[in-house]
Amino acid sequence: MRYLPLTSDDRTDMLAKIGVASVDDLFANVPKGKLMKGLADLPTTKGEIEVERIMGALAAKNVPASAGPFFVGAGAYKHHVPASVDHLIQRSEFLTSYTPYQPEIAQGTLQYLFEFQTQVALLTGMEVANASMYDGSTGAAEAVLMAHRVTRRNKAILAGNLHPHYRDVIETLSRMASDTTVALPANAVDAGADLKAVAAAIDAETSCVVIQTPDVFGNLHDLKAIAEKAQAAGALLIAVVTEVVSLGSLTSPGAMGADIVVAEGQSIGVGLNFGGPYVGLFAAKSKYVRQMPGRLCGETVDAEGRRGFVLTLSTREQHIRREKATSNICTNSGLMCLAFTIHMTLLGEAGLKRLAAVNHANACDLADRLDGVKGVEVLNKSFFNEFTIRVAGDAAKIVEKMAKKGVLAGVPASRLWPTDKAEKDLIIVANTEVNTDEDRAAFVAALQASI
Amino acid sequence: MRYLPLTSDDRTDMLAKIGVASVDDLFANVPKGKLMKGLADLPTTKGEIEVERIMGALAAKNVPASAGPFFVGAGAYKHHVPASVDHLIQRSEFLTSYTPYQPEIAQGTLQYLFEFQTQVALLTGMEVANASMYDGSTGAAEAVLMAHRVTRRNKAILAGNLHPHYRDVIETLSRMASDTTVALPANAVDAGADLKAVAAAIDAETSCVVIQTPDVFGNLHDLKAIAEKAQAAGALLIAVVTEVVSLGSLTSPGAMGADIVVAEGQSIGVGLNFGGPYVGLFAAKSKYVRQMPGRLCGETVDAEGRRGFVLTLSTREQHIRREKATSNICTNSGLMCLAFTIHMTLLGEAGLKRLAAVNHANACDLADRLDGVKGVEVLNKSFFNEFTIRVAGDAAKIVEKMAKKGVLAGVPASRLWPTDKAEKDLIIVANTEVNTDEDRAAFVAALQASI
Amino acid sequence: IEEPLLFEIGRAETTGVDLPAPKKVKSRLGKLARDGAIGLVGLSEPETLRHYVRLSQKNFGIDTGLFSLGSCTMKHNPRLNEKMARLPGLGDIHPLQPQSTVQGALELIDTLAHYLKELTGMAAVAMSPKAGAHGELCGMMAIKAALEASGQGHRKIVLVPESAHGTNPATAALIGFEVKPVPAQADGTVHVADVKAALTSDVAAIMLTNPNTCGIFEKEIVEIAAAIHKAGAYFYCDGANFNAIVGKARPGDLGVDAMHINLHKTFSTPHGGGGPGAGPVVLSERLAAFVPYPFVHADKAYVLVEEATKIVKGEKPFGRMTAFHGQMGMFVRALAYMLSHGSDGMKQASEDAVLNANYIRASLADLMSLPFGDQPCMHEALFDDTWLKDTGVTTLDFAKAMIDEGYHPMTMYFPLVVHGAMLIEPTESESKASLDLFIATLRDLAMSATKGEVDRFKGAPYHAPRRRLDETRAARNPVLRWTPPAPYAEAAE
Amino acid sequence: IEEPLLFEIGRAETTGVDLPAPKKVKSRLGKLARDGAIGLVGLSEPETLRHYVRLSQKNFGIDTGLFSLGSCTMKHNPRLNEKMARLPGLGDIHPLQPQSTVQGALELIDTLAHYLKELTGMAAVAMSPKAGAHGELCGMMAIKAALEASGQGHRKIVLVPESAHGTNPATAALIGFEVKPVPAQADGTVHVADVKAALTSDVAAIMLTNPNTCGIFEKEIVEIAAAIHKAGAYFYCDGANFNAIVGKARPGDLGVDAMHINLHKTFSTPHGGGGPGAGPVVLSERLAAFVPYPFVHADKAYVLVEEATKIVKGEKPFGRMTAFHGQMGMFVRALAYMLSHGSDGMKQASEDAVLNANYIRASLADLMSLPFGDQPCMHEALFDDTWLKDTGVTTLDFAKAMIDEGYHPMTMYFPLVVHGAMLIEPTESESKASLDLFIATLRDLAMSATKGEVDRFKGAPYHAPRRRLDETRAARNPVLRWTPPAPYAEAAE
Repeated sequence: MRYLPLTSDDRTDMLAKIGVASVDDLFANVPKGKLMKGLADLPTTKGEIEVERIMGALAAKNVPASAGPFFVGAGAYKHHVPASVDHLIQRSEFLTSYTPYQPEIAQGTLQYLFEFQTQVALLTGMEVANASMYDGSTGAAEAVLMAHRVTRRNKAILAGNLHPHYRDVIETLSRMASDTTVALPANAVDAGADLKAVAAAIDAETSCVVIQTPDVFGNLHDLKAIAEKAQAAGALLIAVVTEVVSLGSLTSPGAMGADIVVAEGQSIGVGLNFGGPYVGLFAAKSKYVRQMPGRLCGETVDAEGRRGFVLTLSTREQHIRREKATSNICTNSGLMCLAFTIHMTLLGEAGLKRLAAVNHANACDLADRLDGVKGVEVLNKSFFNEFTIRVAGDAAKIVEKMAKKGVLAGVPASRLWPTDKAEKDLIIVANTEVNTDEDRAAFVAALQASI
Repeated sequence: MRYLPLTSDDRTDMLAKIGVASVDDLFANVPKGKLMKGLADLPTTKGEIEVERIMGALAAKNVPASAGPFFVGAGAYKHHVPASVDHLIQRSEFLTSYTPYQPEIAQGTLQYLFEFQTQVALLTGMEVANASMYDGSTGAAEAVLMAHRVTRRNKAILAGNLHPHYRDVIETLSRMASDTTVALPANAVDAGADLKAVAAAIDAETSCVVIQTPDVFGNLHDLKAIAEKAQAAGALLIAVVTEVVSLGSLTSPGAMGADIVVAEGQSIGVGLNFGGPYVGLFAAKSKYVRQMPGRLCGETVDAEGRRGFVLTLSTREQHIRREKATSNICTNSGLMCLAFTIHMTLLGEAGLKRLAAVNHANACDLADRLDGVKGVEVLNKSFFNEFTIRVAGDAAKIVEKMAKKGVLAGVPASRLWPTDKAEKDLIIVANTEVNTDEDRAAFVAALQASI
Repeated sequence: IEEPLLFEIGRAETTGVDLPAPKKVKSRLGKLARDGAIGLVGLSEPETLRHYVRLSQKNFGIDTGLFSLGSCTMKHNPRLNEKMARLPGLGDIHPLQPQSTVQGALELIDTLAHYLKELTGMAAVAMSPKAGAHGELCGMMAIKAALEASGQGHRKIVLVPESAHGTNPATAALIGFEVKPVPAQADGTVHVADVKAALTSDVAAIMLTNPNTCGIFEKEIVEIAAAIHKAGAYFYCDGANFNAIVGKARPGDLGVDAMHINLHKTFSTPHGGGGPGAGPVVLSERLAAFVPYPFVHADKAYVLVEEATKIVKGEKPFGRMTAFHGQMGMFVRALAYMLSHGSDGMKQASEDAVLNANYIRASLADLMSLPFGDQPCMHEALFDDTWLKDTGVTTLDFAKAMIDEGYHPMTMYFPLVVHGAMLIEPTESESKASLDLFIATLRDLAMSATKGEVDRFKGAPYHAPRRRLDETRAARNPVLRWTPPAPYAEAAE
Repeated sequence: IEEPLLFEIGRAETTGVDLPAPKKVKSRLGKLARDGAIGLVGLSEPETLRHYVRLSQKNFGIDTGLFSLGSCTMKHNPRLNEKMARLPGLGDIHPLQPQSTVQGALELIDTLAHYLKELTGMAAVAMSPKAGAHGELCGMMAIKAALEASGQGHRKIVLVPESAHGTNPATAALIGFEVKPVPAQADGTVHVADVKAALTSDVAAIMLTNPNTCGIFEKEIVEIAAAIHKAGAYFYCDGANFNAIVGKARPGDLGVDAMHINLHKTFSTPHGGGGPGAGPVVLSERLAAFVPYPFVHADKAYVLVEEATKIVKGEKPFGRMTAFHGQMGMFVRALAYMLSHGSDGMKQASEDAVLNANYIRASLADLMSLPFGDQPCMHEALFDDTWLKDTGVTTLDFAKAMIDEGYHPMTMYFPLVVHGAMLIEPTESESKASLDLFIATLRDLAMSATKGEVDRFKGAPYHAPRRRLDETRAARNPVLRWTPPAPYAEAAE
């Protein structure tokens, strides 16, 4: 077997050195009758050729985003990842290294984490950022727990236009932790009303309010007023961003007063991957740093006084603090941080702004093309690269029809709110830099043909 | 432009330091009127997205070997290259390095070249091998020139069943160098007769005989007798191998008495690449080493006595010896040597033998399936993984018809001998480890339907 | 060669990405358009390549040398897996595409789930957890949901041996359980008598690692499971060390109710400098109903169940662990690995992992001290620092000296129950020649330490990109991001 | 960390490739079936990864640092190009597939040919040469064929300046030409008067490098071309330094008849430790007819012309350079690069390459000596060793000391016409910050040398994987392959 270096002679020699007769003697602790006889009921060894055939056949049953016009978003976005990013993250020294517990031989990982933290802090407009969470949704749930620790209150208010999957993740963890969540109803038509409802729900028990901008329907929100309201009531504002590219064009949550910002970083460097691995960005005001979950990389010096980096403040973490840790998180999204950091380095300030501008312009162009199309209404007053349309018909069926025509048109709201009968005619449509004029024309044509 | 780090400020500062007003002042030597005004008549800068679209569109107009049953060979073979090979050769330290003229910081390249030379020498059964030629065909032409230098004669005899492209390359170079070549006619039906004709043609002017085995029709040749005959006449035997995997199953040319062995190494590690880059293997008896073309890597020690490797015997080479060099070759196939060496390392003795056995068995299986198919005759008495069939009809048209059915069936002999009317009904068919039973069944079915 | 921080070499106007000019449109950003600089810098593409290539050169990985970090299973990461994960049909698909366009992806998840259930002998698997600790959380949530569903919500105690990974108590505490320790005995294992003694009607579960963190298979595990079940509680098994027993013993046969599987430990998905992981949780019949959304039903077509209206009778999903369906990229890699090995290869891999660890144990036992006597270990060998007593060399010093010899040190000071622990896990990926060299090096170091050559250890590492780093300073005055030096800030104004 | 040779760690029975058992068939190998051992060894996949990763760590590349090797144009190799070359539709196609199944490949070759002709202002291009020297050979063969076709076969003399690359005289000699030197003057260029003086009726061609190997644009090139043509000879231009003038000046406009283009120098295909290269040759109207087989005709469909029956009127292919159609893999990379840059980017790249070289020249001119005075250079700056006189430090020593500072040395002792030549080519890929650091380092080294700190140079490199290697020993007693040490050989018997 190509992955196993020992030869049968080696095995014999080694058993002799150990002083046992057979390898099963080393498994003597396994209770009687529990040591498997024979093999598990699975196929035996396959060479690369055969594995590639099997995986290739599975791949061929899917329609990749690159196969045609593609407008699916709602929390994960099809962006172009430069070839150098994927090349660099596959370097053995990055790919096959562990958590940098031995900093003397992990300065590569540590320095990029430090760069990552800096980039995330700058982007979100916050003072500090950690070395990543699993993804945006688990980061959001951790942020709610963190707000509970900071405020010593345990009621979180979730805006109605928060991505419903994020809401579910927060609710699941909060419920299990015996905390309270108040989730407001979604409002695709009047996004401003959603924020007003959040403001109205804040009370003296409130630990935090969780608001997404751009929201799940693509609407943009000014968080300044709600930040003030929440903070005046002793609660924290947790801002959620699922499309990190938007931060190239929009005022940062930090500048609007957020206490904690959690974001999905998938758009930069990571790719779609059918939902994972992604990378959760987590930033906060520095006064809360010791309540933050996850790893932090910090600057220090070595025995010769040279600058170096280490994981730090680990007394927050489970491997030191055990049941008193701020979170149980251990593994993070190291390699995806690297992908994010490299892509962001390639973009730079100028490139990110340009990328955001292209995304926005493409989305505006699609909205303009839809203007006046019979049976289609764009609901958003404002948006970045994603907006919601109301269509004359069952959105899910229309999206399926369009898929048959080769256009992956967006996410029917009914997929995210499956039980809400009122919203069966909405499609959330994302448009990024990979879409061309032809793609948008194809969208309009396929939509018209499918209503 | 993403590949250019200088900013406009940088350019201004640098011009000031240099003391010129504009960059065109640095081009002052360009004769008046010859400095281009404006831009070349080509499109301007494109981002990755657009370049990928253009190249992707070109790629989509080709049928890759992996798209269906594939039996094309005749000098280049579809083999499976392990994923680790392609990963390793893309490591920056290998990919972006130069010829190892500074051995202290090129031991990586030098050591793999030393390993490569050893592998090639072992495979071919020869005493020494060089660090590669461009490909098998140019290696063959260089071998003929080398034989002229060694024997001080200038007439080469080329077997009729030598790959016609190889013959052409040898003839072109020999003609230009005012040497003589005698190319015998191909003989697909009686391969033994070809060798007899070669033997008969040897005379006192003969510098070398060039014989391919397996030959272009796939026939195997025992070279012992011809080696003795040639050497008795003071000529060298140059053995040509275009399918290096065959050496896993067959007696090596060295063991049969060859003086020089040239081979195409593409089958191991390199891939099809529509004809290049490939890697020419070049091995010889050690007494001829100072007449060899191309780079040689040798073992030595450093100032502390540690083993190390350097390019050596470079007094043969053009950069030292100029017009007295053994060849004008400078760049070789460094990265393809690496691919070859890594793949060969993964295979090892056991893997190469197994690979060869699978190739042979698959070819035998196809031959067996063709046995008794009406209108089809397998001509070969012996073969490794490739044989020639006579079909009832125009081979080129049949191959085209089969291609339309999704089967790339082999090389019509008429493509290699375009002017020879007698051989319009032959197809050279290769079968490697990537072919399945289904592929071979599809071949037979498509062939039957196309005759 | 030193490499500056990105922010020290980057420039605000430089970009390594060429994009066309945006179309001219009416902005829909309103008042929220960003105003002013973000503070980011960019590098051109050649500079970016060089910066990160040079950073990589300051890292150690399994491709560069033996990585003896116990409990972390730093095994070979096949490049085939990386290639497969990048097939457009697997890597470039969106989690919310119409299900009709991702049938292969759902089939892949279902297939991997089948493999995991078959290898563990368990009834169900929750695929979505993003990493090991997330899997623990999922498993404990399932237990909590099951207890509540059966009116046993009052059970708040979770038994955890002191040798457990920190994630175990942290996970239990995160969702409101109270952690109570169980002792291990002199042979390094937990005895059923001690478990029985701790079992009260408040006990919700035990969290036990098996093989345990001392590298020993819990020999009374079947009895412990029986006792736990009899008491109405659940048996959570930490699967971090599953690598030792794949194809040799099935947790389901041992009485386990829930176990997470680190695809990045057992099934070769790369650790990537700290992630991403993937932590599917296998569940017994008793817990199978509680698998969280989303999960796959294999019917005529594959269906991704994301909502209550699509569940079948008896399914009681306890909620959702993450936005989408888990670490698909890691699933692809793990399945490619499992297909490559096959049932025979996976069994052989476990045996080789155990053989390699025991070979190290047997080859060092005369020089270094074994805390639990001379018994076989599983896939990792645990030493303590008794043998270093009075040498002036600590476990930490010894580990750092290994760096100078070209090795990644073992896990140090874990498990906590062993003084100055040194936990060595070679994995099955090492050849005998590699082990022999490693053993010879460690023997040389050990003799050097016992002979009192303290300098070799105290100052180590000498030959790494950095000497020992001041972790106290980092924590006392945390500098967690780059900030422009003062003169630069002035100049920028 | 030392890394043994493959043969010292490999084993005959080990393989890193799993293949199914061959089908049972009747062998067709006859008496030629191999018998006995080949002597190869194998490694498992994890060992293979580690072996070659560790070897790579002993190498220097442009991704790891500035690579100042003059005349070699070590510029950035974009990874996009690598990705494009691996598209199955471009990388996984066979040279002898039916032409109907490779229309995109032929279109790509035709497109690249168009780009090369446009950038050089030439009439035709032979795409098949495999590297620069092979391109020279092709170009000189075309000249020979043209001479013979016009009854001028007696012309046997080729004029070559002494500053030329060794490949020039070697190429000319290989096909029977006689090489005659032309002098260069004090300004580093060839003067038309000297060419005229050498022109006899036996002269077949001149081979001139432009910009020349002293880094200077040949300012009398137009007059030289005119003189050559008037004498009935041809002008071969060595295109190794084309990088300086792409988009700035066209060889065709200067009177060149043939010039090879190193795709791996000018158009960013990677050098790969010594290859593969690609050396298409552009040809003037006078030589266009002689392009060797195969070549592409663009008609309704693209046709690969491999045979006499398909040539069109006037085409007189002189033969064949290589088995198939040249370095397709390099064509893909070069075209991706040219598309990425565009006409504007390529011009800017030339300007930046020249600017960078002149910046280095201007920044070191006070410390190091310029053999041809203080004139602008093109994309490389040439120093001689006058300034090192009496320091005890040689060009070689200086170069080796650069290694210790993290740089790949410049080209040394070439061109031969300059004493102790140091030819520095930064390329356009270096940032100003990178150049500033390089300049500061060279200034420091230069001052150190002039101050007589000889040890820093004589013993260098101190910090490389190896100290200076004994090249004499390697050549005197060549060891060109591994052989088993005696005891092993005995044991094997």
